[in-house]
Amino acid sequence: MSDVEFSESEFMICQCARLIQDGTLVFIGYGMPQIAAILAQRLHAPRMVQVYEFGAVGALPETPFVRFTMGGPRNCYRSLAWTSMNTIFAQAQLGMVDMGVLGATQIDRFGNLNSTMLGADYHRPGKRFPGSGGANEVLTQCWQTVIVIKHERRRFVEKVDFVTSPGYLDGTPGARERAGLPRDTGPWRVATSKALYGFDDQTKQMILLGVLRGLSVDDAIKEMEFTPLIAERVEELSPPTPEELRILREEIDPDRAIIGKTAAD
Amino acid sequence: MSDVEFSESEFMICQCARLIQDGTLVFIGYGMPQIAAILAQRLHAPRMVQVYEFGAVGALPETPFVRFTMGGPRNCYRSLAWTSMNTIFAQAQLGMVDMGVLGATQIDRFGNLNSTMLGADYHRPGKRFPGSGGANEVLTQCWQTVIVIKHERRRFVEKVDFVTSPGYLDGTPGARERAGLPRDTGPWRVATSKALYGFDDQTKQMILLGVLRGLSVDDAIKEMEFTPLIAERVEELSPPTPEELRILREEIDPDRAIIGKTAAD
Amino acid sequence: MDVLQAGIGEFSVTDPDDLRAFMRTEKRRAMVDKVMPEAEAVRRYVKDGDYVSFDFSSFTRGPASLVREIIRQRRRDLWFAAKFTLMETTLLAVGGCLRGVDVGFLGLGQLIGKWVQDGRIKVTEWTNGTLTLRHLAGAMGVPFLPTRNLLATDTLTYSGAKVVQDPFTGKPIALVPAVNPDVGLVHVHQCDIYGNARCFGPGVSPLETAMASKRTIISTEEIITTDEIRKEPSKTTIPYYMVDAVVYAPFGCLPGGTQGIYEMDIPHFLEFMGASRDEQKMAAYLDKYVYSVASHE
Amino acid sequence: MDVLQAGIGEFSVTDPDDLRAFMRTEKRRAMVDKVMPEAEAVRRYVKDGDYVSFDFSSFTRGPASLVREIIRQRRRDLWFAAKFTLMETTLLAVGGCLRGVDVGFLGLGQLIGKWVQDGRIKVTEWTNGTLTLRHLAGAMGVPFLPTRNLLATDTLTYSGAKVVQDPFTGKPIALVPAVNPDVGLVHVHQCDIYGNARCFGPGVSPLETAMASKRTIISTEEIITTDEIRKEPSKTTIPYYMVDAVVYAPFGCLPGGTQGIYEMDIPHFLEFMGASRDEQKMAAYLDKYVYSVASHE
Repeated sequence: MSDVEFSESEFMICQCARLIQDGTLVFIGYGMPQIAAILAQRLHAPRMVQVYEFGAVGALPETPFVRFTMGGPRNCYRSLAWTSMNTIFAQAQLGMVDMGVLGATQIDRFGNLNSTMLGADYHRPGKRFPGSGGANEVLTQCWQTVIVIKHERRRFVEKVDFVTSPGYLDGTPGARERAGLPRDTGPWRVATSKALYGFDDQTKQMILLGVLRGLSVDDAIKEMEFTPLIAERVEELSPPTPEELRILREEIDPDRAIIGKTAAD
Repeated sequence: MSDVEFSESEFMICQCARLIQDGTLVFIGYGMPQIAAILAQRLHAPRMVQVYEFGAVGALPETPFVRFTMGGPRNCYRSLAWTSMNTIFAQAQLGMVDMGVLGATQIDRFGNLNSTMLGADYHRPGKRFPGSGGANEVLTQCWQTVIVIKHERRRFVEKVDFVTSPGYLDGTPGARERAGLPRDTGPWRVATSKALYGFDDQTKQMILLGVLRGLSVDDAIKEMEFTPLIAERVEELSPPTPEELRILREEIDPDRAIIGKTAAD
Repeated sequence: MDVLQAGIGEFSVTDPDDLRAFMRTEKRRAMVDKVMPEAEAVRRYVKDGDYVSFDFSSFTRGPASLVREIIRQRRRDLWFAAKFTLMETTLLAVGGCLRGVDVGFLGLGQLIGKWVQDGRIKVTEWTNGTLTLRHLAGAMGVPFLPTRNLLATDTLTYSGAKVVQDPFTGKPIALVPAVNPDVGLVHVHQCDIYGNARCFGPGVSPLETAMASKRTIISTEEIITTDEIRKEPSKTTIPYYMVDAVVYAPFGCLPGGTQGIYEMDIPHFLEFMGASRDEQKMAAYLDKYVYSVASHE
Repeated sequence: MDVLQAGIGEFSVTDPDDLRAFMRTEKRRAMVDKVMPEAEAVRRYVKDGDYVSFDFSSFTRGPASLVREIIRQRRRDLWFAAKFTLMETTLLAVGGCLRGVDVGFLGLGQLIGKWVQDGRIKVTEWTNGTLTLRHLAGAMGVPFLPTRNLLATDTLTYSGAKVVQDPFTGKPIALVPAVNPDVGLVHVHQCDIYGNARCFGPGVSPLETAMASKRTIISTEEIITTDEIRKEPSKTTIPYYMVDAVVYAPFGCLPGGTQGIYEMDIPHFLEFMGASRDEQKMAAYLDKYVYSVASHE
């Protein structure tokens, strides 16, 4: 599959990091996005500006990375400003945040996200999850949102059990705008452990853009409940490069608490 | 009239200072109220807390008093907190500010204040004044508002030409509450260069509570366009005491830029 | 006001006039010494059935020792604002203190999720941002604030937000109701005996929480003089008159950290997360860290 | 939304989506050197017909040198947010720069009042608090914010506020529209070359003004390194990406003061107030202090 062994998490983090552009303001969520942001900043995006819902702006997190904390001193190290949650979400609402990065439990064809519950009856959930956190804000307000999600059939569903955060809703043109959501926003990319998706400009349906080198289109779509559109030319996604893995494993997460271990370890 | 000569301003400042209670939060407006607050704090209200629309909380202004500035260092000296305008007005809206002190160009029977314009036609004012400033907020939000105003017939009018800040409106019971104004608020005292007024609990009409020693009730009401209610027992208001005058003239305003000069000077 | 959509989640509105009446008589303007032991602060100001809010996070500058005291005093039927209470919501639930939570983020561990499934814990849906905005509305003394968040989601359906047509642009917009917690809990770096308090580092909403809450209990790493406060008024985060009780609690955030003073205790969190899957283990955890100790001191 | 009353004052609403589109493309996220002479900053970012906002007051930390440069460049048809622009509104009016003002507080001197009487200067009524709240709304990216101020007054009648029935309590409440100035002017104590800026002391709304404005010009007492900024992130009032131009202007507030650096120049204010009663005298004042000098330097 690749010359170097790597974990699913490592590939997801690298995919996400590669999507972060230099010189942009990026809203960083909890966990994997934090690692991806540090990785991007050390490689191709030294001038990206990290913002956190806890109010840190332009943080340059120290490594090795300390798990759990977003508001703690190591993560907020050498920030340009320490503000507060209402200020940061105001800046997102103003249109200042270029990109956000989110996880989710379920995603559907139109990029609607569920991180609240499973089951048909809200009042008797089959399984209850933490809920929105700041996800609803991110998918509502950021110009581009990247969803990082494990490539599992049960996660790619025809219709999410609960819309925690708004994608392109029912996919009709202008559905977000009609609902009062900010113009020209919505999910932009879905980065999984196997593939990369976007959303079709016209139909707003999820579209397969690339698969990990060594995998086929079928390998990706067979593990989804719905069939996405397929790009005319499906890209081959490189596995993590030695440089990416070195930074992840030596600088950022030497304990592999988040990036995970590989079979070789 | 009194053993010591004093200016009209000095009497107004002393009246206002006497109305400030110890241990209260008082919203201090520009000019005369600033002097009154310092005077009260040095006499009977050492623990009153001054707040300013520029965000200073608990300032202990330095003397001699520097004219004009409310946000400058001497006025904001040794504050407990330096915040901002939105924060201070939020605290007033929350019901935290016990008292406010205001000036005005006109006042009517029900304590409505005009500091905007004179004349029948708003679009062609006979005379234009600065407008609300923070006066509307103070009279809307503070639990008790003191109006300091020169005792002149043209200022005490049957109906103000323009309601800049809301008094008891048309005087009908619950008029303020029906309009959405905070419950149990409104003008509390009117301190002039000759007299002191309150407002009748039932009719919300202005009521004469006291006159300066040496003046009659008639001396006060003849210089008003409307006739106020008269309290059953009209108080005799002491002229400025030697101690009040000493603090005003020696500590606070030795140049007499605000307190004014007397005939004796 | 024409309401286009109204969430059906359970929530209560404080009429701003009732709030004002409370603030007028119950919040002391005089500077009085408010330092007291945590047991007394919780006994005085936290009642069964209260809505309780918590500033910042389990990991950073959260009032963890005050939450443990609430569990120790076995308060019941609390409604808790769960934003970054990753740990505390679970602890309060296991301690039997909770009737429901505003989510935010429900918290870590499978137990709390299971109890929501069972209906043992009620939930109203919000988001981190809108729950914080509700505190800002509460702090501003207005009944609601507008936001473009929540729109077009089930989160809104099961919240207490309303969608109206904005009279200025004609577009739909969400209004979230103010929240005025019965009790707000805020941990601070420094304060004086009256409650003039300083928080350093990035934050969530210490001032909004203190202003919005009817009663505010602060726990502090350090008590400093009012003279110090007056020397640098820019550093004051919360003015004293918003504060009802000051609890001296160095390391009061543990196992979370306090910026610039101590980092979080990661092994403790791993222990907690191990326990949080299982009722028995959580009971043992509570015995070890809450019930078996008399106080944070 | 059922509107119970609507003010008839002139004002314009920025659709939050149009504002977002502007912010997306026009506000630079990259950290680029924005230091430039005041003449260039005003030439680039202040256009005839603009809505211009000003932070703080003529007496304290007001961007006085930038206002003088606007007059020197003879901008026309500006609409000015007059809160504490006691002096600047009059100067801009005498300089022929103004079409109208949002009041706030109209300003000092009889001239400006006379011109409002004559209809030479248009006015929309607000209050200091609601004008500042409109900047907060603009900074939050919402079309309005609610307030209990303005209700039941002629101030409201001649403002752009609307009264609606609050859907949570049923009581009337005022909504003030967001203002998003074309240009915001803020004087600061310190900033770096990118615009990360610090203001000390009490204030009005430096951050709200910088966030709400499409273009923000800051003048600064001192330029410091970004390393200094990163050492104490709590001191940063305005992050760089809200700032379009940085003008190095020590003593830029004169005749006003800057807290901790210099006090206001009271004799100058007395001179100004003497002149402000009379058109000829004001023209002479402008010649002396504005036109006859090339720049603040």
